[in-house]
Amino acid sequence: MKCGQEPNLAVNVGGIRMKNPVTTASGTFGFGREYSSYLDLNRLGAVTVKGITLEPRAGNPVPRIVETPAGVLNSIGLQNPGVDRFLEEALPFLAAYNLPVIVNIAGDSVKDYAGLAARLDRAAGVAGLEVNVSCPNVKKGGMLFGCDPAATAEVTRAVKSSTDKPVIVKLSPNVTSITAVAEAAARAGADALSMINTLLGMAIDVRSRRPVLGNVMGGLSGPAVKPVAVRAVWQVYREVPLPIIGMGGITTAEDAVEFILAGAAAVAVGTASFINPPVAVEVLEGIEKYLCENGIGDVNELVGAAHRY
Amino acid sequence: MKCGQEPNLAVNVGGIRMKNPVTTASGTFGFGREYSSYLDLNRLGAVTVKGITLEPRAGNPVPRIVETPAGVLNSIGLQNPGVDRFLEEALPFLAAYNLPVIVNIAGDSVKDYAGLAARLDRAAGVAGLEVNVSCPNVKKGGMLFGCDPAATAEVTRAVKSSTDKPVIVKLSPNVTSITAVAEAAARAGADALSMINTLLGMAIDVRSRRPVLGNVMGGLSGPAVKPVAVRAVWQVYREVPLPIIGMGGITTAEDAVEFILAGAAAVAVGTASFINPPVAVEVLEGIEKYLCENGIGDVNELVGAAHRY
Amino acid sequence: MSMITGAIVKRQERVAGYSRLTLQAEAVALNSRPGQFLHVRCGDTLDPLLRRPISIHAVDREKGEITLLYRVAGKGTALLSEKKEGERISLLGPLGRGFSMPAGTGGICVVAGGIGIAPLYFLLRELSRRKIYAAAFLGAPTGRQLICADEIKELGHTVFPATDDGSAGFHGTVAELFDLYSRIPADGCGGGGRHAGQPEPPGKPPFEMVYACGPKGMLKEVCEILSQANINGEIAFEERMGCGLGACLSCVCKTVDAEKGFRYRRTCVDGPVFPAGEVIWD
Amino acid sequence: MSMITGAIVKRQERVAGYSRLTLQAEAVALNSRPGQFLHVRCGDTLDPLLRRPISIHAVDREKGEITLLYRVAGKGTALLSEKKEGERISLLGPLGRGFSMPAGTGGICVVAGGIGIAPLYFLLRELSRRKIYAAAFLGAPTGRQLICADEIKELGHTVFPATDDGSAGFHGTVAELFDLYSRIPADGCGGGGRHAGQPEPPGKPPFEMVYACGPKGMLKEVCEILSQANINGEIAFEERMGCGLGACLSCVCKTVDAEKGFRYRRTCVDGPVFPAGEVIWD
Ligand SMILES: Cc1cc2nc3c(=O)[nH]c(=O)nc-3n(C[C@H](O)[C@H](O)[C@H](O)COP(=O)(O)OP(=O)(O)OC[C@H]3O[C@@H](n4cnc5c(N)ncnc54)[C@H](O)[C@@H]3O)c2cc1C
Ligand SMILES: Cc1cc2nc3c(=O)[nH]c(=O)nc-3n(C[C@H](O)[C@H](O)[C@H](O)COP(=O)(O)OP(=O)(O)OC[C@H]3O[C@@H](n4cnc5c(N)ncnc54)[C@H](O)[C@@H]3O)c2cc1C
Ligand SMILES: Cc1cc2nc3c(=O)[nH]c(=O)nc-3n(C[C@H](O)[C@H](O)[C@H](O)COP(=O)(O)O)c2cc1C
Ligand SMILES: Cc1cc2nc3c(=O)[nH]c(=O)nc-3n(C[C@H](O)[C@H](O)[C@H](O)COP(=O)(O)O)c2cc1C
Ligand code: FES
Ligand code: FES
Repeated sequence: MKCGQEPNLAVNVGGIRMKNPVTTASGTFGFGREYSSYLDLNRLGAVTVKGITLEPRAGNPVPRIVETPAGVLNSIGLQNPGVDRFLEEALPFLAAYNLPVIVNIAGDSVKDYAGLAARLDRAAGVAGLEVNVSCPNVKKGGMLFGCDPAATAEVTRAVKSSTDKPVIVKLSPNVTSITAVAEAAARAGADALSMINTLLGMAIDVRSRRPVLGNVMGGLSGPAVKPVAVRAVWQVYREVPLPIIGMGGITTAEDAVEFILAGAAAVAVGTASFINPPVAVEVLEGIEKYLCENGIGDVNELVGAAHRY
Repeated sequence: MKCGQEPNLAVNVGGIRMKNPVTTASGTFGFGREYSSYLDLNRLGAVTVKGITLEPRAGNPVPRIVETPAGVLNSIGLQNPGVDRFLEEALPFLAAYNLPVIVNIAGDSVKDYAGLAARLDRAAGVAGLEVNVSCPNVKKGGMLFGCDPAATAEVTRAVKSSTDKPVIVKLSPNVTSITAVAEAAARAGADALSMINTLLGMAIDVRSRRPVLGNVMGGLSGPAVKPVAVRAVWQVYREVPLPIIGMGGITTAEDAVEFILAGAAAVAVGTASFINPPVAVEVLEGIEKYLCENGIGDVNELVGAAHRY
Repeated sequence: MSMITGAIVKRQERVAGYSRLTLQAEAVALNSRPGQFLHVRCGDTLDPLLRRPISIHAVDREKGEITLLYRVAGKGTALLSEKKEGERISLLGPLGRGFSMPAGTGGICVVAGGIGIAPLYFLLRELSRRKIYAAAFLGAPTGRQLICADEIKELGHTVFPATDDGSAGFHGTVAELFDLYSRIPADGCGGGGRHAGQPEPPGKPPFEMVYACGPKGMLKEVCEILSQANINGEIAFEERMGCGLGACLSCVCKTVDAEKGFRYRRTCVDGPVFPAGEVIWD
Repeated sequence: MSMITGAIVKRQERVAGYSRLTLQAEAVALNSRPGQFLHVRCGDTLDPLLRRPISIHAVDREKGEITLLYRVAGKGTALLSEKKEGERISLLGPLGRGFSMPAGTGGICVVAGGIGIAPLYFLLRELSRRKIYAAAFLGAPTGRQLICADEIKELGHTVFPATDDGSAGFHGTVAELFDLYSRIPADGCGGGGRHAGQPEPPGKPPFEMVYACGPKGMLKEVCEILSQANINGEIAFEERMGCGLGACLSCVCKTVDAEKGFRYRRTCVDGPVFPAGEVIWD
């Protein structure tokens, strides 16, 4: 590194103090433990764990994953042990580390989300909640909460009033206006936003002539979606004054810097961990190097810099 | 090929009779002439030309294109010679070939679209119009027509009432519900639908710290978007009884078959022509081979077959 | 489990449509057991994106070498097969649970469908190192594709081939052949030829353990045979994978669960080897 | 223009951070002119996706070979530089409009910034075939990166080097050096050394034509010098490309248009060589 002084990497994402801006994308990093022999978890700014529901979920039939050009379609179906077993079995392992744990929560109804928030509010070792609103609203015929600003606001309010912990609302890109949903979440009290969740996609097997995924449709992630994700961060940064955790296709530090320049205060590494398990730490080191080489003393200076050229 | 008899490849897309289901995606194949030394234009089912406006357009500042993982972002900005010079200078070249010409039209207002349709209605050698509704509605603060079912319907009605030629409405994937827009277009009288136009995206140059494209945001195309495009065709096929021209990331015959299985009556090859100029004919030959090897006598039997497994 | 890069030490051999690749990878050679796999980065760009799971086919602990045997199934394996001597490949592993080692108290059978022989060959090598000999049922479309048969014979095992076209061995599927064999009474012909110095004829009923790997349809049939005849077995299961580390829950296998009826277990860490009776086929 | 595959006939040479690649490609060797380019498929997968435009650096019409000289700028050129002898590469071309050939009635100058020498070297070879000799201004960050200088001297041209660090030749940019040179009066020192048998000192004012290629900033400066001094020039322009065939309108260059003020013209078919006075720099 060229610079003498080490740059400041610490960021504050809606009340979650992270020693650096790199976290993991929910569902791609398990509960942290799975990767703990491939990287030093203590290096991460935060760990964001797999989506949790009130009750355990079995998940979707296989196949649950299929590769697409520079991307991955998944339909895991929120397989998870439920919040109680998560707190008993998974969280204690992470408590041994010096890093904020962000718990991603999902539900079928506003009540579910509120119940999860209340349950997690009491949990020591949970730094914040990330609300996955890309879930079907069972009461509204399965329309995703996150595709409707009003439903997103309702979920956000319910979660906020059930916990004092910082609440991050995770936005879906499958909408006409992501800023409209972001504004609704902001008005409803969200402390931060994260984006993007996966793009709705599917693949068909030309030999069997049927959908590849057991669940027919799935969520697209990985490098293929990066341009859509950067655009989403860019658009929301202009309109909504909340910190953003940017994600979608980050595989290198350059990708992460792209998100930060677009307006992300922090970044999450997702699918890339499948290919290169220690990638989150490599991304962090690369961001630090970028700051040094460009004489930037504080990563916060870089946030949204592409809007100010 | 294993089969004795040659399979039927002819399809009828909303009144446009194509000798096979392969056309070109607007804007990726110029006016056909540019590719005429790389493939035999007569082999194509139809040629879809670059988007045309009433008046000539200069287009956007450079850079207009940037590669992304397995994809391309473009912001050409509808550079075109205007409908009059198109009819005088570009169309006559195609008249010498035995293939339907589909003209893609774009405008700033409903009146523009209607005017274009009226102008082209009189043009011999135009087999049909493809209405690019992914354009900002100048009257409505730049909201894209195609992001609003009502605006899409309005444009569709205006075009339909200005021409007797078949009208294809080209849908944008940047919406919460593509089926809602498709239904609106169908009710307004569209003869066929094509999808998908590009996904809204952007890229930032980490060295200059500014957006790469001169126009900041651009449209994502190429293999990266294929899962989103197949999903769009799948969803619309289930709800709307109109023939669909499927496109988005087709580079091989297998990709094309994927779209046909999802419900596309025809397919368009776009970005792939940049990499492999004769790809449209290769895709056609591959579809024929697939039909033969699988003992399918008529490509129309395959349309939507993945819904019936 | 670790992430390492292995250099190709031997030009790739093409074996009847399959490729065989030998890599320098001490850590894997020393620490892996039959049934485990590596998660292999086949290219260097974003296409293909994911790693591909490939079983460990053989190890040479002295030389620190490992061998993979794979079918060129798509773009990942196609790229892998173009790699040349000296090129380095990123590997995660050894991953997953391998086969349990038998005590040798009863007959041992190995049932391999096509490329399913890849992990089973490693098992057969370990068995013969322990002087345990098995009856190896190998299935292939044609005789030419019956790979590893000679090597397995050299190890002291008895090979029972089956081909779809009858061009070698039994005319039918390997599951059918194994089914017939499994019905032979304990004091019947026994099948496996006797080798000088071997205490017992190999793979003779009563069976201690049956190991199987191959396409899902074949595994299902084998599991049904085992369940009906009440024979212990282990199968190496394949499912599409993401992480390979137990984190993404892509690769699940439906298994029996007394309480909940069924439970999805991760092929990459809870498998790929599962007790035959635990897998639910639907 | 056609789509062909060319086999690499010579191991890639590394020249001061650049790569030089020789391919067997008769059709291109026979039909291309200086300033034209090839649209090159650098990989075989979907990443990188697009072709990359690379100028034709030299041709050997007898052997049917062509040479490319390129800077490893990113993943496309990095993949290209890993290709080995015998590997085949898909090429589109020759594409675009090349340089016009001078009559030799006045001084000829060539101004190259960095890798901008790639197409200009081909031009210099053609000029010396026609016994026309030029003053070649070559710019680079350091002397080590002054590529092709010796080859150009061998062709009979006179080389004027400029380096940013002053480690060779003029201490400054190549545009500055050319500026100074262009101000020398027609009867002044003339610059280019005289070669035995050459009728005229090369590149001496009054100038018939100045050819330039290099980074946009440098081209802009050269164009300004030419316009002020009223000298004819041609520049080889670079812009990001999609199709390379004139179809996608990605690669446009802003050019003067009497009627409309400006007009976007396609670098791939209307260029890459444009008359220096036609390009609008903003
Ligand atoms: C634990 C495990 C061990 C394996 N060991 C071996 C081995 O030793 N030798 C060997 O040849 N193959 C093995 N496989 C299968 C191998 O992983 C696939 O053939 C490979 O991933 C295909 O990759 P590709 O890019 O070449 O093909 P793709 O283009 O990805 O796909 C080609 C075809 O392979 C199928 N496929 C893709 N991924 C998988 C997968 N994970 N499992 C099963 N089928 C898949 C697809 O349905 C498709 O039809 C193993 C799989 C698992 C899960
Ligand atoms: C007509 C023409 C002729 C050219 N001839 C040569 C040549 O002879 N030798 C040579 O080394 N280079 C030449 N170039 C530039 C060359 O095309 C780019 O360096 C190359 O495309 C970079 O590809 P990459 O994948 O290695 O880098 P990328 O990862 O694509 O990009 C690396 C950097 O190169 C820049 N870049 C990308 N594409 C282009 C482009 N089309 N034009 C300019 N900059 C670009 C990007 O801004 C980026 O900073 C030419 C370009 C044109 C348009
Ligand atoms: C296998 C898999 C499982 C995921 N599970 C969840 C989840 O439980 N909750 C959630 O909010 N997002 C989930 N996501 C989405 C990611 O957190 C992330 O938003 C998305 O993958 C984009 O980032 P990437 O391209 O870096 O992977 C999942 C993604 C993948 C690939
Ligand atoms: C350079 C470029 C220009 C385009 N111009 C138009 C256009 O003028 N009108 C239009 O409707 N679509 C246009 N498109 C979108 C394509 O027609 C097509 O919908 C999209 O590229 C997806 O297909 P593909 O992935 O095969 O390229 C353009 C796409 C590209 C890449
Ligand atoms: S592949 Fe990710 S859990 Fe098994
Ligand atoms: S690159 Fe497509 S028009 Fe020039």
